[in-house]
Amino acid sequence: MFFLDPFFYEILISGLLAGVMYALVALGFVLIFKASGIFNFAQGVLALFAALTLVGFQTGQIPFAHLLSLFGLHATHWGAGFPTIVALLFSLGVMVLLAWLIVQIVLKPLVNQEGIILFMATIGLAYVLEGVGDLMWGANVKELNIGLPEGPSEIILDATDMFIDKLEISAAIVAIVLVVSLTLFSQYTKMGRALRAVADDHQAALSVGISLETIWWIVWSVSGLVALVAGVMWGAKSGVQFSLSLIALKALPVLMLGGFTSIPGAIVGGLIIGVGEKLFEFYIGPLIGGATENWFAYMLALLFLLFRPQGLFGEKIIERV
Amino acid sequence: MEEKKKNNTIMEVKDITLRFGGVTAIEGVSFDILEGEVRAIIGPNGAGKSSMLNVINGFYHPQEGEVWFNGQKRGAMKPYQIAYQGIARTFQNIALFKGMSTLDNIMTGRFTHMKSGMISQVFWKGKAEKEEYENREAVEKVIDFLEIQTIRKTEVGKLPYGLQKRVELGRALAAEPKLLLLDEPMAGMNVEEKEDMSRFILDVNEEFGTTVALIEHDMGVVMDIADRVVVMDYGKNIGDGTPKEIVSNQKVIDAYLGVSHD
Amino acid sequence: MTDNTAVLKEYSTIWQVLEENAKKYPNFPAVREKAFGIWQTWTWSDYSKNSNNLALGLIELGMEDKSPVAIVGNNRQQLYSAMFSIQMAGGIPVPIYQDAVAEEMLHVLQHSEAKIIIAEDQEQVDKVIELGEKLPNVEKILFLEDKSMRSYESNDIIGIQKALELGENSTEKTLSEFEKRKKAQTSESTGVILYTSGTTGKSKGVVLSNANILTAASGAISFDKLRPGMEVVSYLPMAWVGDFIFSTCMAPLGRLCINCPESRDTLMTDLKEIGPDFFFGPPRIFEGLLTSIMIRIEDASNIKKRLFHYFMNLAKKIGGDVLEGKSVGLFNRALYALGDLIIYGPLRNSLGMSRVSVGYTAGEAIGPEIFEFFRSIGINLKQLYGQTEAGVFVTMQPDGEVRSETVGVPAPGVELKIGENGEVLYRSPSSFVEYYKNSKSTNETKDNNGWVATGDAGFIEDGTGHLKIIDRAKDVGKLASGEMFAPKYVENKLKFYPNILEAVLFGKDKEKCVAFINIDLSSVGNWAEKENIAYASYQELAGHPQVYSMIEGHINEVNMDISKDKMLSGCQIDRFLVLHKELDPDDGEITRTRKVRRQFVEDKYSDLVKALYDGSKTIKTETKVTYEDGREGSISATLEIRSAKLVK
Amino acid sequence: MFYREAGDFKTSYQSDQATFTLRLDKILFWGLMAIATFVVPFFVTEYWEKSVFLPFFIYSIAALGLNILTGYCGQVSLGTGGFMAVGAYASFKLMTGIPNLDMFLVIMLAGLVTALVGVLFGLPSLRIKGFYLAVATLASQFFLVWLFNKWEWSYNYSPTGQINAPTRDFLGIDVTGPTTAPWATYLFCLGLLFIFAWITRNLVRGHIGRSWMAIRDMDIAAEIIGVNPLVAKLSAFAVSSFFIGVAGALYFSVWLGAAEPTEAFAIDKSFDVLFMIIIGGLGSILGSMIGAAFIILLPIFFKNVLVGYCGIPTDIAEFTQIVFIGALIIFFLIKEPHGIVAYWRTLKEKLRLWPFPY
Repeated sequence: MFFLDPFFYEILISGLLAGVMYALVALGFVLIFKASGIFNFAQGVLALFAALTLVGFQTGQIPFAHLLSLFGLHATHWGAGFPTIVALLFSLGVMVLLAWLIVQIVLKPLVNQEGIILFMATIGLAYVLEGVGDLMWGANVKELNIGLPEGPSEIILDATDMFIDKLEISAAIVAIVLVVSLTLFSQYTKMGRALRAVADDHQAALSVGISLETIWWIVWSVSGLVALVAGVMWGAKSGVQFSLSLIALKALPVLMLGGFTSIPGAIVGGLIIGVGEKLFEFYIGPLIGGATENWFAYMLALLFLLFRPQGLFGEKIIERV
Repeated sequence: MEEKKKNNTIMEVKDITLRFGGVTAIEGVSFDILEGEVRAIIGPNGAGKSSMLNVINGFYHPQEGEVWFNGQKRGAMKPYQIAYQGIARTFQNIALFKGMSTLDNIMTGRFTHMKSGMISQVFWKGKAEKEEYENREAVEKVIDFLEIQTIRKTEVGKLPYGLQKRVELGRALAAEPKLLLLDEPMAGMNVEEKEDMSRFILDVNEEFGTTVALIEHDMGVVMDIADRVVVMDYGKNIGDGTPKEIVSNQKVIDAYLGVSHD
Repeated sequence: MTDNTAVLKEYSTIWQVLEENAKKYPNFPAVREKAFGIWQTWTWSDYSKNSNNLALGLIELGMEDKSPVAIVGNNRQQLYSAMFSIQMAGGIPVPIYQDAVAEEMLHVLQHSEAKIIIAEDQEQVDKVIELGEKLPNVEKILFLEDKSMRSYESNDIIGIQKALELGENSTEKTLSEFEKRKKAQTSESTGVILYTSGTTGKSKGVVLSNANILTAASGAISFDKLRPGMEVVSYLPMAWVGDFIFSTCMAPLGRLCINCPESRDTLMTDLKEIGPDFFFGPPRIFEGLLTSIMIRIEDASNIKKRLFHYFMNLAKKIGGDVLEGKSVGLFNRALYALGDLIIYGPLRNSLGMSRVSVGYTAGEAIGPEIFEFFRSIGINLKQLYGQTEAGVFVTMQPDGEVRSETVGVPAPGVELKIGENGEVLYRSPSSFVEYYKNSKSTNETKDNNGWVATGDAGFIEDGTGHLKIIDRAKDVGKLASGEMFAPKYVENKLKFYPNILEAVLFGKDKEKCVAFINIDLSSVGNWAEKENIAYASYQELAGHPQVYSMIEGHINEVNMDISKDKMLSGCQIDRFLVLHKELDPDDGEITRTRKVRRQFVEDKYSDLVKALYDGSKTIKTETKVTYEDGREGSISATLEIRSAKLVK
Repeated sequence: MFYREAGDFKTSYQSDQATFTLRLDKILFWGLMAIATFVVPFFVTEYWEKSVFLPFFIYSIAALGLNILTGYCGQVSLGTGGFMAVGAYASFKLMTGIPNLDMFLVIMLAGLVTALVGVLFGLPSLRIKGFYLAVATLASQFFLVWLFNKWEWSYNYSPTGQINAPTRDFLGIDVTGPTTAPWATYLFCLGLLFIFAWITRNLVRGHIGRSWMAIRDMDIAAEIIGVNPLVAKLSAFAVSSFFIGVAGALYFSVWLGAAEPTEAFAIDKSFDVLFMIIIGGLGSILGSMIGAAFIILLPIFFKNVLVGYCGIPTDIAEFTQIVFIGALIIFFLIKEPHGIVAYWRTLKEKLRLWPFPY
């Protein structure tokens, strides 16, 4: 019986923890989608960019050092970096600025376009951000340490002799905090309600008295924050590098499962997939050569969609004639 | 007009009831359409007229009631199957293929008449090519009939509203339907556009003997072109008869004409 | 110069030419019509087959020998074919102007006593039906387009298809009758009756014999060396002698292919598609083209404008010479070649005249600027002088001797002389037999030796032998001072300004000349836009002081110009006004071919003429107008009267 | 300006609906084809073959395929890379399985296999639309690539997991393997591109093509005129995948000669092809090729100009290029959703109207 198998629980938990991370990234998507009907493919790259920026500030890198070196300036670092907390704040500032730029340059001209166009635009955006990130901070893999505890947590180890990384736990905790606060924010604050109003229709938003641009800016800033957190967590776990941007691809099936418009959906979907792929990899993986995480989530979501196109919690799409 | 033969029924709906979730859009409505006539469905907004059309051409499947076409009871059919049965329609808010030219739009109307398979399409030999030009001829007749030669190759997205309506009618005509459904063909038209459209509808009916069922708000127009009228209100059938009978029908006057001026 | 009567040895009627072509060249295109999106093409055999069937059909329908049959409608394959059918069946085609209003139609139908009418569509049929019992002798109406004709159909009103079917399976009796009638015809028998658009009074039916037609056609073909297979666009009224000779006679004889445009509004695009080799157009067509060119180029980007004007100036200087193959110097030739690549070529192309080898204009004098413009961009535009009575051609301009102020040398087989009153007289094998049922006017115009009076005053230029037309003979009068008064001459000079559509000059037996001016709405309107002058109606624009000043400017220039010619210097304009409405055929003020009905106008606007002479500054007037749908109304206006500069 | 349309009239629907309705266009096209076929082969070098022509031809075919699905039928797919992999591995198995099978047949069969797989992954399109579908197609991308990584049979159990193209011929002329001559592969791919462009043209001018466009523009209206969405969408998926499969097969067997899934058929292949049709022109045959040329030549340009000429480090050049492409996508989506080909059309219009503005 597999649930007697201690590994099962270890996997279950690490799956859940991973799932929380997926949920976190997925949340970024949902926020933006709800508020601007945009399916932001660049969310992952946003996270990468955020992480790179953070590291940059921490270690006191000079932005665009490469480019400058073309003009004979070969310095790559200032004297010293910023303390983590300051660096975090700065990075957040950068993300907010970035959000504003994106709204002004990309979204405003594309207002009222079909979703698919906007979607493709964000693919373009992803490319731009990736390139800019690399140009600013260099493409080399970077250590990211913001002083979170690491290594297996003894308590759990002693209690249940399961290996669970402290980092994952703390990551999960941060994620949960963020998810909860965001949920509260969007459910109970005036601003949050405004955002949901926009999702329903743009006129409503204006009646709330906030310009569409502002709302978009806020939303993108928030998802920038989410990206930052996600970036930090994943970065801390496996270093800051291009592959980090692929967590977006992880989050997509979560969305299809949970529905693009539902925050709880994102969370539940995240957990299902986190656990699902871990268990699948552990029990089925070996039989078919392993490394199934790449596609399991997608196949699951795909099959699921065939039966419930709007996802777990998404609203039903009724076609009017 | 009068000597038109209206003996046999082409379409009959028997106590149709249609619900969306809790809302009842149509409730026990029945009426018939005779071959070769112009049949009008009128009623205030939200009376369930459009829903009725959607039932007839298979977008909605009523919870209760039967639809009879050409003397046969119709099972649950998909819209495209119904198209093959010989029912074409236009929409209240134009549903043209914006990316295509007038010609191509009307050519799509011939879809049910084109049978050549993928292979002959791929090599554009034999049937595919032959059939294309045969159908082009049919389409050109429609274009000529609707007097839209000058916009033959223009993208429909660029056309003014009135012309788009005309092209949409053309697309429906190209199918050479037995029954032609028109959902507010004159909505948002100015006086002479309306006159043109009425003329076309009558010509279609007279020259091709096509049976026409249309939804219209403008009572004047209905009076002019309809042979018989069904009046719907709150999803119910509250009157049925010739235009003269209808305007003198008290129920109708209360329900419809009363509110028609808003 | 070839003898154009030679053709009579081969053929005695024009339909024989058609039959000949059908035999010799069955599969060559004969006539095209833009319909259903493409150029539906008939070969010579199709053409003759259709004509024969219809001919038989007509006989089946009881058409009598030698009887006139009316044809009314736009240029259509089927109608051209009908011309031949009627002739084959022994009848006489009587084409009627398709835009004639019911009354005009009435006159022609009553006078010709046509029993059968072949009409294009509902519009035409309606006109005939409207006349109803005024036409007791009309028995049958055939129509081409059955669009919304369902309700009309009866055994008197039938679709052409029925007639064709009747013809296909016609009885032995009919067939033999058909053969008999065909045999009976000679080159002397009547080929067609064409009703002149009569500048004065009721129109007269000009009877042309087969001989007239054939000689005229063969003459014109040889004169311009037209080659088989050339494309012609037939867009001018079928009732007009020009189109009759070009499309119905020269086409089969020269084996040209005629093309019928889809409709009037698509003419320009159709013209462009076909790109004819031989083009005929009255001056107003060319004026129209030039105006539209100028308007469009005005809206073009600056570089384009510059290029255009630079190369047009070049063309003005040397274009004509290049066309006539005179030497213009290597550098200029190179420049012109460049211009041809980037301006003239595209221009000709967009006019649909890339391939025109011969272009003619006639009917009215054409403005030298316009004339030169088209020649300078490499279109071989020429003038001819003719009239219905002559089977079109009196004089034509041979290549290399083309000038805007003359109308050329006598056409093949034409003799020319000037009568003592300065009137132009001619005699030719193509000149008409008689006016139908009107021996009186026949004798007035044609003397026993066959000399026909044109009614135009002119003189033959010594040296070149080119004919120069001054004006209509009866309009050439004397001023009170005894000086020569040639209104048309002056009016034409005025009309050469794109802003002036029509002008009417008065002054016979008066001291001074005065004029009515009609502005051209399209070009003046365009000008007004640029000057941002707001106007609500034609009337308002016409009355606008700035418009007046502009016109005044034009008139002063004309006066200056006239003053140079001492013979006519008395014709300078003293005072003028701009009319508040366009002169309109529907009101009978001008003919369908846009010739001013001088007397009619003078009577209708007598109050205005009076005012022009009595020196008043403004005049209030009320005018009756007929709207397109036939309703009548009246408009009133107060018109300003201005004086122009006279040159001593 | 150089168009002379007067006298260029149509007397049949055949000529009215011909591919090149303007005489000049016809002349230009066939002239170009003649040069490409009879002149270029004599000068084509290994470098031009491998880094310009083959990539251009092959990606054009892929772009045509994706354009049929996305540009004409309106179904966005991000699975192109995966489908190319199917084509590649199918051809590999065919080449190694049936050694004396003509290369042309190999390519076609590979296309056929891919078409089947395509239909399979196209099924969701019946339930889901827009980017839901786009995301769903990623499933095929990841699953297929993983499959060819893990499924030893697919790469004949080679220890490296890599597949290598043996020497195979087309009508006796080697077109794969080390012994090929540049002109041979050049002509082979050019020919195939010509054929597939021609097929695309035939499909989109007939009623099947119109049914695709109808679905794209307004699926509801499409249904009432008798278009069965199932058939329309799946046929689009099938044809599209066939093209992409062929492209994949050529990509591996003729161009690279060897491949290894995670690299050769990674997701950025899918994006590349998508970008080609966005930049080139959605729903346009010419556009597909322009887009392909653009995306292929851009890196070469950057490499030669930035690196070779300005001496900028390779990595920087690379990043700049990424930024550039991304920005370009956004630019086109905002300014000209119909891609470069739209500019081409406007230019042509201007030339036709010259010297007039209208």
